[in-house]
Amino acid sequence: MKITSEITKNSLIVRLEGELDHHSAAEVREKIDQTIGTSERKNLIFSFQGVSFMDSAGIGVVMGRYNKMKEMGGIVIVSECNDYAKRILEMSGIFTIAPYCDTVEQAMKICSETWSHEE
Amino acid sequence: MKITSEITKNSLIVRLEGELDHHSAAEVREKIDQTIGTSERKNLIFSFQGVSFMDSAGIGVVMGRYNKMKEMGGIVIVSECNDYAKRILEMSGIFTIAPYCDTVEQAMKICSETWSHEE
Amino acid sequence: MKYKNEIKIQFPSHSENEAFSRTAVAAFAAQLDPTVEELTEIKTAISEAVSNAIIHAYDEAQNGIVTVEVKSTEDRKIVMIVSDEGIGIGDIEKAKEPLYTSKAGEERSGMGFTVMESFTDRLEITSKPGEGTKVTMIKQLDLLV
Amino acid sequence: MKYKNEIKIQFPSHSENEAFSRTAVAAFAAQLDPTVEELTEIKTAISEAVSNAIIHAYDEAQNGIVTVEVKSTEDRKIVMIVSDEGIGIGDIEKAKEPLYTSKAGEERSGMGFTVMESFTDRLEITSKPGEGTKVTMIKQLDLLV
Ligand SMILES: Nc1ncnc2c1ncn2[C@@H]1O[C@H](COP(=O)(O)OP(=O)(O)O)[C@@H](O)[C@H]1O
Ligand SMILES: Nc1ncnc2c1ncn2[C@@H]1O[C@H](COP(=O)(O)OP(=O)(O)O)[C@@H](O)[C@H]1O
Repeated sequence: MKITSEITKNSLIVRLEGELDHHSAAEVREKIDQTIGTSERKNLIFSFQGVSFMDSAGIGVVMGRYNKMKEMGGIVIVSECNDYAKRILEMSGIFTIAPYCDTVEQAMKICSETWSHEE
Repeated sequence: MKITSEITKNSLIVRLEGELDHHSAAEVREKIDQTIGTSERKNLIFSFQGVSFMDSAGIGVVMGRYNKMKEMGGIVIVSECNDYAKRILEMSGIFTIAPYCDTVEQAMKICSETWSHEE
Repeated sequence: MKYKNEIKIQFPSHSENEAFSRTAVAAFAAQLDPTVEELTEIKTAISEAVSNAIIHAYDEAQNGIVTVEVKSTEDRKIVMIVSDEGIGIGDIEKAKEPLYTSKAGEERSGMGFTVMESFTDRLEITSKPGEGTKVTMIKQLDLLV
Repeated sequence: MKYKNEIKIQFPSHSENEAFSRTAVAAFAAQLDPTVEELTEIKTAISEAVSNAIIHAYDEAQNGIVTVEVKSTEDRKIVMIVSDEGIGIGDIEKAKEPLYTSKAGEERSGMGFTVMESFTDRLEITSKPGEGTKVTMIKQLDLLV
């Protein structure tokens, strides 16, 4: 699984590429948590655009990151899922706490608004 | 396996697409032999360009068509193989009786020369 | 049921075999010429069941054996059976509940059985604590008209 | 030999399972991150051995069982074992000769074993007429340097 991260003013953007299952989730978790630590950003935006396969392990990855960011007073936004990944994430109700946006740009807008509001 | 055939003045061109193994060879054989019958051409040119997988069943397909065309006084030319298909066909020595050309165009030229010569 | 074709796959409970098992099953299912959507659903259902055997049945120890059997019928049904000889499930009804997981600390979501149910037409679980679990899923593919 | 991982696949001797078996083995071999060339050689070698079981061992009857076992080692060897319980081979040395085939009428080229030998590092055949045949191939993948 390929994991690329980008740090913007208000958020950490994590783009996943490849197959996300229980096996790859371990590595994804570890790498993202490392980046969260060094990035010093409160908000996390996922892009699932490159995810060619995902099972319920993907829910755990989002859920775990949500718990981490919440502790720091930040939010998690999920974006750019294909239909299957979206269907699986939707089943779990995760979008009620980590909202879904069609694009990373929309997600960034929400993060900057949240940020300004907090200031 | 997809089989496309084209009839030119001097030859029948057969283009194969997909995986050529013992399973698909049965269908390939049948379809080509039908086309040989209706096309009334003496020379057969194979294009293996679209062949994504081939094992030794491919040798049998060429060998069998060679025997058929020879009976009718014609020839078989093999063309446009990827490295693996070529390596397997080469092992069998089949190119000594059904020569190899890089392109269909070169093969057509040989067929038309053979034809003129016979007239 | 009479089967048109069937395969059996066995492998040790290494998590890297999750990807192997769903690709192998997809290669078999391809014989029925399924839609891309059906193939994704089959791969996902298999991935859930195989992951469960690796994570729960054998508790991530790599020395358990996972068996996957897949059968196809003339009327385009795919029967998938994933079995293990692991710890088994005490309360199957509870295990099937959405969001129930016995491994919350490891970021399991408790949605595995819910996904399997949603992506196939029938899910059957038989299990004996201490002896193992057998998950049977049946999926009816679209009839080609 | 100690194995890093291993899988076992079983299926009836339908010729459509030739494609299934090589795709499944490729999915397993992918764990060792082989080159495209190595993967093609593995698929071809498996395809030859499985086709032989279907064509020769069971004489194209669809009710034989073909077993494929594949194992990987820490030092990047792939061991492939294809076995059947078919008619067996009387003269193994003759069977291995390039261009020798017992089924020339069906457009078999007699090059199956030659291809297996050329695409792997070691080929071993054991067989008992009336009991079956076991073909073992070992391929050393490039060491990543
Ligand atoms: N093969 C199995 N062996 C033992 N227990 C299992 C097995 N499969 C599932 N379970 C139990 O059922 C529960 C629910 O499974 P599931 O819905 O897939 O969610 P998750 O895998 O996320 O926990 C698991 O947490 C586990 O306790
Ligand atoms: N699994 C098998 N069971 C019985 N006979 C076999 C088996 N594999 C190979 N043979 C015999 O060995 C011969 C040579 O095999 P091979 O080199 O693969 O060529 P081909 O399959 O084209 O005949 C076959 O023609 C057959 O007589």
